[in-house]
Amino acid sequence: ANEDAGKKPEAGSENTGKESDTDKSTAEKVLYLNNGEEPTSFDPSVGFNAVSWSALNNLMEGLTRLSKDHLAEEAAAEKIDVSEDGLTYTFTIRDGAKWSNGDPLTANDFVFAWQHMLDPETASPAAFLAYFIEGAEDYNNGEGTVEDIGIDAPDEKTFVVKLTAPNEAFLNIITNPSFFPINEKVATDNPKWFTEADTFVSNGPFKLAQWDHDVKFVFEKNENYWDADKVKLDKVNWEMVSDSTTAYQMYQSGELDSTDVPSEIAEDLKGNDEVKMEDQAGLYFFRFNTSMEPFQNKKIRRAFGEAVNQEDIVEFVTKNGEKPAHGFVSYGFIGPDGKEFRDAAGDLVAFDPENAKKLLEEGMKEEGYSELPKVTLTYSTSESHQKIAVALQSMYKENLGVDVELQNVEAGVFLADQKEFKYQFSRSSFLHDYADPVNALESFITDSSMNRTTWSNPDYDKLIEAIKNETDENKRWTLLQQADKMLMDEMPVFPLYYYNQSTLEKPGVTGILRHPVGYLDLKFADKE
Amino acid sequence: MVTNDTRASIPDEWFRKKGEDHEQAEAVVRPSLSYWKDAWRRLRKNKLAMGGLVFLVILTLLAIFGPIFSPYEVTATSLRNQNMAPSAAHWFGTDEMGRDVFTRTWYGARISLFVGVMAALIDFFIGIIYGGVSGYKGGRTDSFMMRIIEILYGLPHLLVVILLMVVMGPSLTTIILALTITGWVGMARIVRGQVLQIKNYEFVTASKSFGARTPRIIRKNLLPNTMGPIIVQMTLTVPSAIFAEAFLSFLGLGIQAPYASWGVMANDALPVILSGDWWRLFFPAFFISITMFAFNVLGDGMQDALDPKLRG
Amino acid sequence: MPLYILKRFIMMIVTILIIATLTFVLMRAIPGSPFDEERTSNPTIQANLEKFYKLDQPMPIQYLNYLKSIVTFDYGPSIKKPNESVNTLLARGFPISFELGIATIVVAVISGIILGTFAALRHNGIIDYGAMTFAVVGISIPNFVLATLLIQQVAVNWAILPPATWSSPKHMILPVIALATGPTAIIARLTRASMLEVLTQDYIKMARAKGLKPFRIVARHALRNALMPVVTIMGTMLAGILTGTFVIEKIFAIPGMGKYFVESINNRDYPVIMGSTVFYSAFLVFMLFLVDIVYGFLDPRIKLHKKEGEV
Amino acid sequence: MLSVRNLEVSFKTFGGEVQAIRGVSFDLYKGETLAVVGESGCGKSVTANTIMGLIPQPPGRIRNGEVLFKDRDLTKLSKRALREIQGVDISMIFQDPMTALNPTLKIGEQLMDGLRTHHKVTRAEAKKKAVEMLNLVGISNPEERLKQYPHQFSGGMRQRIVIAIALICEPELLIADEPTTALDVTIQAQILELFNEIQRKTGVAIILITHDLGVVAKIADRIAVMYAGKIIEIGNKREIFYTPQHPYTKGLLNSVPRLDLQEEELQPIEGTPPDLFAPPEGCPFAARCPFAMEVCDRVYPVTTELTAQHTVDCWLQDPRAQAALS
Amino acid sequence: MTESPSVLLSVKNLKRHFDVGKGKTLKAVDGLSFDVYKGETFGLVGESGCGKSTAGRTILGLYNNTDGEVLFEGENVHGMNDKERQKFLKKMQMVFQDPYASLNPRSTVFEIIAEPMEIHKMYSSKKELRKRVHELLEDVGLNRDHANRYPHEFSGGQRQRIGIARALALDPEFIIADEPISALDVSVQAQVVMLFQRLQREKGLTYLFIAHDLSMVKYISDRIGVMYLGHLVELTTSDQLYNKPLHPYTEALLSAIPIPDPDIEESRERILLEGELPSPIEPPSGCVFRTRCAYAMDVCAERKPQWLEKEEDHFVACHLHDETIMKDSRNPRKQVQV
Ligand SMILES: Nc1ncnc2c1ncn2[C@@H]1O[C@H](COP(=O)(O)OP(=O)(O)OP(=O)(O)O)[C@@H](O)[C@H]1O
Ligand SMILES: Nc1ncnc2c1ncn2[C@@H]1O[C@H](COP(=O)(O)OP(=O)(O)OP(=O)(O)O)[C@@H](O)[C@H]1O
Ligand SMILES: [Mg+2]
Ligand SMILES: [Mg+2]
Repeated sequence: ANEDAGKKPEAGSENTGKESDTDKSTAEKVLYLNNGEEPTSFDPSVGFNAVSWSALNNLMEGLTRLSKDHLAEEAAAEKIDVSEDGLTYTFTIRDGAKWSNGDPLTANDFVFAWQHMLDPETASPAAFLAYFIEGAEDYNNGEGTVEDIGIDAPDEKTFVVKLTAPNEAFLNIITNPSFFPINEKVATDNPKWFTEADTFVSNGPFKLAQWDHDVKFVFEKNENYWDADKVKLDKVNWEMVSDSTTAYQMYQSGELDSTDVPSEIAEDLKGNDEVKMEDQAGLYFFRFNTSMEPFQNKKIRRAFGEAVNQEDIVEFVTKNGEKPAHGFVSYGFIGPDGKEFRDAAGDLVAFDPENAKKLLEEGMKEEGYSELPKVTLTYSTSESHQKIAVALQSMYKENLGVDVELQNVEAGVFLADQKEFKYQFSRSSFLHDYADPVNALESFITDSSMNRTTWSNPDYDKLIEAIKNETDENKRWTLLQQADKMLMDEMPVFPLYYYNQSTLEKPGVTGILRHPVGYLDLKFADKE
Repeated sequence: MVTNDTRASIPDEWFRKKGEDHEQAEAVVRPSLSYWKDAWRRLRKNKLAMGGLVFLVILTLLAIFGPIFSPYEVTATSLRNQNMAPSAAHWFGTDEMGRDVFTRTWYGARISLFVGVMAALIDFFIGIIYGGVSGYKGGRTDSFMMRIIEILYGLPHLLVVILLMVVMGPSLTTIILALTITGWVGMARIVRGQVLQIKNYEFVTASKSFGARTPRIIRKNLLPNTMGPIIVQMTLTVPSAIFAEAFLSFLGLGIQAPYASWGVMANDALPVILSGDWWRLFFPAFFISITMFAFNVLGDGMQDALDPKLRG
Repeated sequence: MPLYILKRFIMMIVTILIIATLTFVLMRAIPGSPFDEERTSNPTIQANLEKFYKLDQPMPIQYLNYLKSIVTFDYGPSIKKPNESVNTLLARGFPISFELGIATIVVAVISGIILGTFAALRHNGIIDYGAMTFAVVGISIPNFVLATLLIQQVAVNWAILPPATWSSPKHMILPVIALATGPTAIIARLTRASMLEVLTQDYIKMARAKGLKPFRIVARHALRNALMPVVTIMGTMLAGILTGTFVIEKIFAIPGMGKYFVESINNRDYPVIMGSTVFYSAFLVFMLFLVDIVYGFLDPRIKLHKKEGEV
Repeated sequence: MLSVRNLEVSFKTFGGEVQAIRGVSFDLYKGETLAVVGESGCGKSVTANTIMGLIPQPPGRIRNGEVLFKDRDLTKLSKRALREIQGVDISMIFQDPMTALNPTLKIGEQLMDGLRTHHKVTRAEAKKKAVEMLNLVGISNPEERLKQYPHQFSGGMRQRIVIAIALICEPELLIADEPTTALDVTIQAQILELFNEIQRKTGVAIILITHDLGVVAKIADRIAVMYAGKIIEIGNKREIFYTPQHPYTKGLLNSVPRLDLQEEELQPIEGTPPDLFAPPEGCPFAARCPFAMEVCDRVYPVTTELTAQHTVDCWLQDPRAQAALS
Repeated sequence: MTESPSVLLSVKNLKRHFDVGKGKTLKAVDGLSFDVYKGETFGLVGESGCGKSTAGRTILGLYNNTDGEVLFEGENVHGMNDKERQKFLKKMQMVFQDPYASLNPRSTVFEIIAEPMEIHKMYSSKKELRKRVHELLEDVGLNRDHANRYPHEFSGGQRQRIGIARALALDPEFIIADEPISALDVSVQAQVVMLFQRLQREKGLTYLFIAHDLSMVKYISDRIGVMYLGHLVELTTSDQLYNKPLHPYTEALLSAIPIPDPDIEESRERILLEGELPSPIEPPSGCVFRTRCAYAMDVCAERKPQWLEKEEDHFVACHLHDETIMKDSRNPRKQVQV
């Protein structure tokens, strides 16, 4: 059987093997968390998803790290110099930065790690994030060589990156775990170093003390971390409970210190101090297929957008305190003026049944419809998608007098068919890879693999291009807002609500940082 | 008891040779009765079983006419009235979309009962024919037929179901097909197992010695003697079909939202274990259980009725 | 007999190969690929991944590769968990599923047979109706509902057992109850049904005439004849339970192998689909073989391995 | 030793209640053999089963009467108390050997389990005893045969196994329901010899139900003749064979083909036995009786004691009848 | 009844062995040869377990033959296709030894008796069928009310009669009756036997009559075969057999017949068969009866006796009657009184 962690005195008390743990726990600060499932991989280049990030972001550290305000700040690098043209970044690695095994952290570790990520053999799903580095894309698709990648370590402590174009989001992007360093020595000695706790070396606030695959893993404080003084927790114990109800029940019975709020009882938990709500960069939205009738017509698309009461959906259907989405870019992005992007961009689509009906009529007249072609709303198998779809269906019936048919499709089939533009009107969602609005907006340029609506607008393409090349923060922000507006005017997609992270935390637990881009930071976490 | 007193009381004239006309009265000929008719007669005498049957009939009627008694549409949502406890307005309360649970329960009954009964019947027919032939023929035939079963059973069901969905699209037929594509296997194996045993009985040999062919032997000799497990298996098929239907609907295979079956309703209502809106789970679950009860009671009654040794 | 076993083993292998082939066809016939995700679908990345998993090769070659992997028992790495080979996943999950499965089966078989036998002995009595009520409830409450209810009541409200995870014998109790209830009910119903038939036989009368105790009559004379249908369903039931059940493992956070059957298909994780299917079907086919063997023990007149003389 | 008093048993069937036995009374003394003969279907086996407490209720019903064994009424004993008697004090040889043997148990097990239940013996001892029993009933190769299943035996062998099972516990009362029907004469002789021997040794009382009047002639002490659920004549062997009183008994004796006598036509009793759904009020044999009188149809005959042991239920014994018929 | 007998059934060197595990075979029937003429009753007697039922079943084709052949009207029973077999089964019927086991417990007696007629579609209307079933029931001394009952509701003898009625249902040409009357009381026995004889007279039925009750066998049979341990040891007309038995086993058998007369019975002497009963798994070498034969000679262990036609229609397999062997043997034959 598995070893018992002795998380609670009563639960583990009979497990003699771990008695010592229990004793220590009076002195030790151990946080009990749930990772949902086994992390995909602790190879930072491969573990490109939330289940890996929650761990990786606390075990390792990149050049930059997201601050409490979700902004990139120096981490492994203590100094960052940007060239005039915004193309060359020079990072100076922090002096005290060390690996958990005591090795010093060097610039080469970064070179090694980034090359590893871009190596086509690695087949890293994150590699595309690095394509704005010179030569990266070519190397990754097999046309270029390693040497041509624009990264370099002129000395132990200096790491230089050359970009193909200026990128305001760059420092933000490299907070993503896929840009974390790899201890070259360890990795060349043992290419499988990241698969077990014994061989794993980290450079972040914690080190991996135990990894019982598919069961649990345990962090211990990394004494070699440069900022170890700030780390308050001695241990973090991660369970892998994928069922949210069970996780909640474990939270109730005291076996977890934090868990997600199951939406079923979100209502009941309203006003509970233990509930913590954070924005998440991402949204739930629907795609219209603009080459399928009747959605080739912009007015009909708008009509379908405005007929949906987003406030009702979040209040009565999703119920998790989400914010209704009145534009495509979600909350959590602070502009150079210090204002929320969303607040500045304003409500670009809102519930207006009168107008919706009018738009529908106009649209139908434009297309010469006497009767609206049959509309089928497709969603992938999930209870929450279904509830939303049902709510939408009845809203369309009520507000537009349109009978929308619902179609439920297995998720794998759904994704494949959606990419092949087989659905007329289908659900979708977007989660940011990095904390910049452009990440969301660029999805809808012509032929983007994230577009999936057949919508194509040269103006929009140009706008995105301009945003990417703009080095002036303020101007760039305005362009971003323009793009958001254009997208909403044209409405190839219509947003429903923005995601948030609503979690329960036991009283006494403090300092857990949840960034909108989805990584969790325990560096400052504490537990009484 | 006849004592010596009675002897004395018998008149002398009775002691005389009996007349030839004194024939034994022609016995009343009772109607001839086949095994199945006899079983049906005995079933009718079983109050509990008939209770189950009557209940199922009422349930079917309610499934057809129940929604008429309700002022609500099955699909009518009313988000503001969601999760209301049972009241005069909503007898069974409302669900998370504010739909009337009473109305939905009877709509659900249509689908669930249909699916359950169809699945059980189809399993029954395919199962007994396949299992009967396989077990009775034995040898190569059995081996071949069992390998087919193994293959069917070994294939990942989910894959088959997804393929069905892609190929056929959602419909009741697809659901039934998905349920029965491997559903009959259990029945077939049970029947085969029983037949393997019973076919060695002397009366089967006797039947063979009159030239009875396989179908007849299966029908007349083998099946009646193994009805117990078959009936149980059938009554087990009904609930599993009802739940499987919920699962398949969830995959997009059958009845599509906003319509729902009992299984789907119960499934959707599971979170109430945490939230406490008991009525959403209670009503569909209650009707599933009580339907099962009726089927089981009926099944047990049938088993008793079909066993002449238990005849009373 | 040994010849029969050999023949069966050869047939088993053929059966498994057919299952594997059909599975291959099926999994490739349905839309979707392991790399379809909401997020990424950069063509270069896709291409790299496909190459990594050799999915860029022509179908026949891929099929041959699969056949090879079946024969060599090496399915390569999982696509969703690139660090782990399919073998590792199965080797890790199976013992746990097996442990849970054995516990479940033992509980289900023992309690099911006892319940069914008592119901038959007290035919149409209180115990019979009680057992039936239990069975009906057991059958009409799906195990995942029972599981959630058990956790809520026993672990959260009463706090007498741990809610989830798989770390001590105590942790086994709730999942075993949740998992065993359905099978118990099924076994009880089937046992009752065939027991009723057996109890009216003359040899039971004879056993009674010997003055045997009811327990002995049931255990030695009746049970064996009544177990046929139970053994029949045990084959498939065992294969299903011993190789893990997705829902219960998910709810109790048990790291068994059940999830691979479902998740691999949801994720189109081809190597895991193949690996788990071959594993499962080998298990299944073997169980069904065992069932056939057990038939022979239950009833000596059943001779599958020999062509009897009768026409 | 055993005293059956006015036993009445009936069975519910579709057509109505079959009155299988309608007031059977007899006594059995230690060490004697009572042969029960009678028309097929007249209730011999039902009587035997009732004594053993093996009538399934329902559909069966013991309407009346008692079975006194060692002063205890077996029909009213608890199941537990009955078990103490079954198999040890009384054991029974069933009429239908194939269905009475459990098809899935080796016959060795079936032989031994009664022994092992009632007597504290080891397996080895039990086995020894089982082998001995098989030898006694004339089954060759007993060691190997113990390991075989009933279907591997011939009809006669099964019957001998059933006999062995009944004898293995050395009962005080043995009810043998047609124990030798499936046996050839040599083995039959051997079995009857065995009965005799056991009787000499242990003083077992035997109720022997049989059709074979030759067997009766050989081993019975007394004979009871049953007809339509009643014992119509009972007496010791010679009385019944040489001075049968009841017309049915006479008819029965006449129907036997005799090897030792010269061949003549068989003489079956004409007609069919009465319907047991509604048994006649009077003498059940009246309809087939060549001497039937009107009284026979109306009133069941009074029991006439001819000798201390010989009684008969027939109106012909009435002096008035003698007159009428002469 | 000896006018130009035509052979209806011909059994030639029939063998049927059972595999009893551990590589051992049980030779239930081991080389049986005899002919049955049309319209006669052929009695088969022998020790319990000597293979009579097995022989009967093999003749009907319910068991495969290990060796030898069975010809019915010249056709090989074991080589028939389905259609021929169907036709054959209409002509040949069997009364099973175990009456209860051979009746489907879940059929009414009506269904049981009607079954063969339904299979061969003898009657088109239900009414005719019912009439015929009632007729058959009455023929065997049951009444029509019994038609609605189930086998377990009958007495042993009644069940046996149901089995007989069923075998008669098809009006077969040949009936293998495996102890058809053993459970019947003598008066019903007489009734059934007379029924058999009437049918034989009226319809020319042929019987293979397996029984233990030698007096009844003698009464009904024209010719009788005596079996011992899978072998036929003597075959002759019933009168010959009873008056002049040749084989020592036959003698023993005859002497064991109980006689329904207490005085004779008590004073009678019997030939008791001594010695171990041989097992069909390991039968004795040479003559299978030698282990229990009072006249056993050395040669009996060495050689299988020949099947000799000692007199006309009187066959025996015994070295005592083999002149070639008896010549140099000084083992005079004792005469045994029957
Ligand atoms: N379970 C039953 N249900 C209905 N009738 C029954 C049942 N058992 C026996 N009978 C009837 O009771 C009567 C007596 O049966 P029983 O078995 O005692 O006869 P028997 O004297 O043993 O005859 P046999 O010599 O043929 O065995 C028969 O007419 C039979 O039909
Ligand atoms: N299925 C079988 N498997 C093994 N042995 C068998 C089988 N059937 C019969 N035997 C054996 O074959 C031998 C002959 O059996 P059979 O039934 O033919 O005897 P029988 O002459 O009919 O005897 P009886 O008069 O006792 O019925 C017996 O020794 C028996 O044990
Ligand atoms: Mg009887
Ligand atoms: Mg026989």
